[in-house]
Amino acid sequence: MLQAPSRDYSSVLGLALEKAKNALSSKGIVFSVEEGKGFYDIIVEREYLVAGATALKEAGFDHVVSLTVTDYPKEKKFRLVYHLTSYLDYEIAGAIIGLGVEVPRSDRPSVPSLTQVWRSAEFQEREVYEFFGIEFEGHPDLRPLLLTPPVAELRPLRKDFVVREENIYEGVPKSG
Amino acid sequence: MPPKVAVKPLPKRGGLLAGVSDNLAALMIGIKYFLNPKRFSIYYPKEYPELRKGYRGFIILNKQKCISCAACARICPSAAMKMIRVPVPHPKEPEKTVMKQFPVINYQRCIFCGYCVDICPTEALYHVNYHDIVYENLAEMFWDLDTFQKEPEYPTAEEGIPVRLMIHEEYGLLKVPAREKQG
Amino acid sequence: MSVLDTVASLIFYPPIWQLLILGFGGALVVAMVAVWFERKAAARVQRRIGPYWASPRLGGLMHLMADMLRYAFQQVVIPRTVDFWPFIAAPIFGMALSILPFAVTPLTSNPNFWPLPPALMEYSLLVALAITTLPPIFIIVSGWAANNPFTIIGGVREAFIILSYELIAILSLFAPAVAVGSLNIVDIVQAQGLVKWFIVLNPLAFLAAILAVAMSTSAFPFEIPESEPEVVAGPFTEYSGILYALNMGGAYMRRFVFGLLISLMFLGGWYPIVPGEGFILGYALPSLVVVVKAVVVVLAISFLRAIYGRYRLDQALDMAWRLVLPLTLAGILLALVEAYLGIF
Amino acid sequence: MVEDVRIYGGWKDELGLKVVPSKKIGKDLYEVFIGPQHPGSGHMRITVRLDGDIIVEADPDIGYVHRTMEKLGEIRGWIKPIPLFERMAIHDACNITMPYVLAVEKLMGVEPPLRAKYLRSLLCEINRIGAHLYGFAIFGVFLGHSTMYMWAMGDREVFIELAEALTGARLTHSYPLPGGARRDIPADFPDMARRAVNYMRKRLKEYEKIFLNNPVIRSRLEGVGVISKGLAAELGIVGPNARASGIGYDVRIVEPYDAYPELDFEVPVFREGDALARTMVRVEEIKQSLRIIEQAVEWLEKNPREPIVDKYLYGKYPPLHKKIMESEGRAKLLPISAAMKVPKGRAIGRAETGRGETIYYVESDGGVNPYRVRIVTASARNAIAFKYVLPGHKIMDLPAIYGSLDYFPPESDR
Repeated sequence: MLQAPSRDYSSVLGLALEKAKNALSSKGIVFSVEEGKGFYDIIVEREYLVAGATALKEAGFDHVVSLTVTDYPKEKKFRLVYHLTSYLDYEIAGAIIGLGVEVPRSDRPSVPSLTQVWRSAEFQEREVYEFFGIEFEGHPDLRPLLLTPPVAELRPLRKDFVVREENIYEGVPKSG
Repeated sequence: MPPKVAVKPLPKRGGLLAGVSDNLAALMIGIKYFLNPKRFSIYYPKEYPELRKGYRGFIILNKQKCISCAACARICPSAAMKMIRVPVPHPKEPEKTVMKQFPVINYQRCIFCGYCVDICPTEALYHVNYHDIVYENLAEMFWDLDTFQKEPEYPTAEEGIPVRLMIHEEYGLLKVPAREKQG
Repeated sequence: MSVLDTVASLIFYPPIWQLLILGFGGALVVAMVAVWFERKAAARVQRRIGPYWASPRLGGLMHLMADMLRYAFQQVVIPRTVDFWPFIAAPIFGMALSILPFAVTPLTSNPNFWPLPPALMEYSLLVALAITTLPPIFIIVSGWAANNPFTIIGGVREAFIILSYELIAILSLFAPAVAVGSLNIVDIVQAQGLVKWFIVLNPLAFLAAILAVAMSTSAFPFEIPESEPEVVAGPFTEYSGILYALNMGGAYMRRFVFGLLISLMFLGGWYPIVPGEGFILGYALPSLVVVVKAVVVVLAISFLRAIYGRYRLDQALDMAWRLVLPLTLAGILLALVEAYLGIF
Repeated sequence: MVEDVRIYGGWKDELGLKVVPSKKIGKDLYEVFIGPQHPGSGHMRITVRLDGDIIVEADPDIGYVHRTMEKLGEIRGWIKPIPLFERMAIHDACNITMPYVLAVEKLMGVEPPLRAKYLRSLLCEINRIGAHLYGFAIFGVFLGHSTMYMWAMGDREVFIELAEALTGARLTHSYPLPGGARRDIPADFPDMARRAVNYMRKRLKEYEKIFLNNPVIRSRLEGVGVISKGLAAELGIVGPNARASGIGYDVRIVEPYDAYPELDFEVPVFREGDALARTMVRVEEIKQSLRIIEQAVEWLEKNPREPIVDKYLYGKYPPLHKKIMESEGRAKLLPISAAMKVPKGRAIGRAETGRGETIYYVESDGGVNPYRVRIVTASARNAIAFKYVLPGHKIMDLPAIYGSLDYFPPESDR
């Protein structure tokens, strides 16, 4: 249970990062840390993803806030980050730590699913699957969530899908 | 004083007595409002709400102030504004004309966010305080430069009585006539 | 005897008069007023205006007329998947049976104006109650015939509700009969006289009867079979046009019939008017009093819509068996005690 | 604290993720499609499989009002998406755009002045009350209580009127901007706000009588749709729904933004986790929001007016803009903001919207458009609850659970 007085967010974030680092290095996982504004991303190699997730869950990061995927067509990769935080661990509650992996960009990229670790990732993984076409191995129910299957085939959030916007005169009937 | 978490117990209600009294309380409050509804409905076309000054209604162009900077067209989130080139008299030599850019607006797309009014460096655009105008066809909603400079006719005002909704402690909103009756 | 006389005698032949003209026509008007009142009262409680623009001077009463006309001329869409004859027949039979109790309900003590010969009126309460239990069966039939998940769930819910309210309605309306010792409605009303109304003498049975009526006619908080958020319109989901109007009107008719019975059983019937001779004193005035009392009951039940939400099915059944049934039995016990004390 | 989850026809596992039915099921399940064209649930569908009257499987099918917010956010510059993002939760407009504005502020390194912060918090709380009242209204419809619907919708009008006086628009305020707010309060605003607060306090007592203490409504809510603390954390439930399960998590406490660190209010938490607790959390939150409005209005009235945009931006204002700011209290946009560039970086902005925590992940590559905007709204995270909470309940409990979760499809579908 969170208590008054309100705490300084950056110190909580620092504490959470330390905790996450300790949890990962105790399992012998290699990682690199990237700083964002208001959060840290811990990037691991693909084979460490499930082990790292289990370690972080044990360290108290109990749910996924956002499964953030960014497409970098120039570098030919997807950056896939599970942004995590904690409800039940008072010390680190609210601090956002990302557990990320870089996926090579291809037609059918795939990563191991973390739904078994965090149930809260289930719908977000389905969402990423339909928008980016990234397949999650071992996901219990991998179907498109928001889009219909033909639209999901277009992988709408990849950078090579370009939105065409109508101009100001479209929709204006010619005669008065 | 910083905010804090407060754990509260859920108010429990049970037993025959509470059941009877709660039923009666619900019935009484119903009957209270049945006798005095305290309603604030506006009988719209017969009455219409007169909106405050500063309401973000239709946007009108004051052509004299426009400096053709195109900021309004660029900030428009729904791409409803567009700059067109029209000939205007040359400022120094009246017999010559020069081409100048002015915005026009497509009200099919306008979302009344007011960004164009706020970005205009010379206050050439302004809001009027009404928005409920019906058009007979879509083409009319595309305003050309002449229409854009005139405040549109407001037929509701001709048919109805203006009223104003006042926030009231007892009634929530209270309908009051917006103006004193003439005569 | 001219044709006109024949027609007149046919119209004023008591069963026909009471069943078709007063029963159907009157009930239609009452249903209209009840719906109007329901909407208007709910609107007042909810701080809005309600029906208004169709006839601002009448407070929007014409809205209901317009609604009826709309239903009458709306296209009746019958899906291909339904069981055709039961689908068509159920609302018609339901409506017909809803108004049938009028045929056995005397509205005056003057035997000239009873709908049935006096010998047959001996068991009028029993017959009226027996008929009121029939229409819900056709709601279940319509739900089943429409062949749609929502209608079937709605129909099953209706079945559950019937099982619990039927007993309560019959027992609670029998309480006055027990006290008086007669199944003749006229006897019971006469026994009540000017002051000894059962609403005062036996409030328990009265409360149970009101609850049973609310349940049987799907009034709030027992509007469970047609519960909108889960089952759209319950058994009536697939209906449209006049058939839908018959279904929905049937509920109001039943409510009115029960209202008549309650007004006769508990509210002193035609008293304070003592029926005399002639059409005006012997029939028109007393029946008007009965109908007005019935309308008050119907409107009071309609008013609950503005106050209550909807019970869950199991909670409604729970309430019926655990709260209302004991209440009814207590009411009958009270009636027995009153009979023993010889109040009547 | 309610630990055992009441379900029919079987039992749930420890956390409540799986329903173990008591009798063998599988062949005679009854499938009912609730939605999308359905009076109870617009804009979404729940495929419910019934064993008799009991839900054994629920599959929420969302996305009927998906509007590609994330993709459109990538092509319209930095300011223009704000009116777009508002459309996710139209009655919660200031709250839902707040995290985006906070994230962009973090990237730009601008900080609004205190007065702008108070103004933004004021509108956020007005919006929060509006959102909760809207939730009550829909809840009333779900439970067949039309009076609650009309009352809540009518009283929401009072707060819409307040917001209109402040921003000039009833619902689509487009009020916060990176580095400030758009308008200062009009002169008669403090009085209006105080009257509205007093009125709402009286009305909440009447709500209690007709709705919250109404025996019929209470019996529908008590012990229904229980989400235990563990299950809430596992599913990542947010906002009032999590706070009803005993999780004291609120962004206004965890990562305070705007004027919230200076305001005196409580975050109400209940332990029961049932539909009634979720409803009561919202009632208590309305009370706290009223307190915040009072305090913010008092602060705004007491302190002298100052420019309501960031100092750096204000320094670039031409004289006409400064004059308008002083006379009308209206913040003008600089022409540069139509095509401004934001330094490279990644930022997460979050705020407590009416339905819970909303997160925007904004990535900039230093260009005129955001490189990536990831939006996770509260409803999007609560949607998973349908799948795991509904099984084991009667089908008549579905509206009570749906309504108490205060799920809003347009917000979830984005």
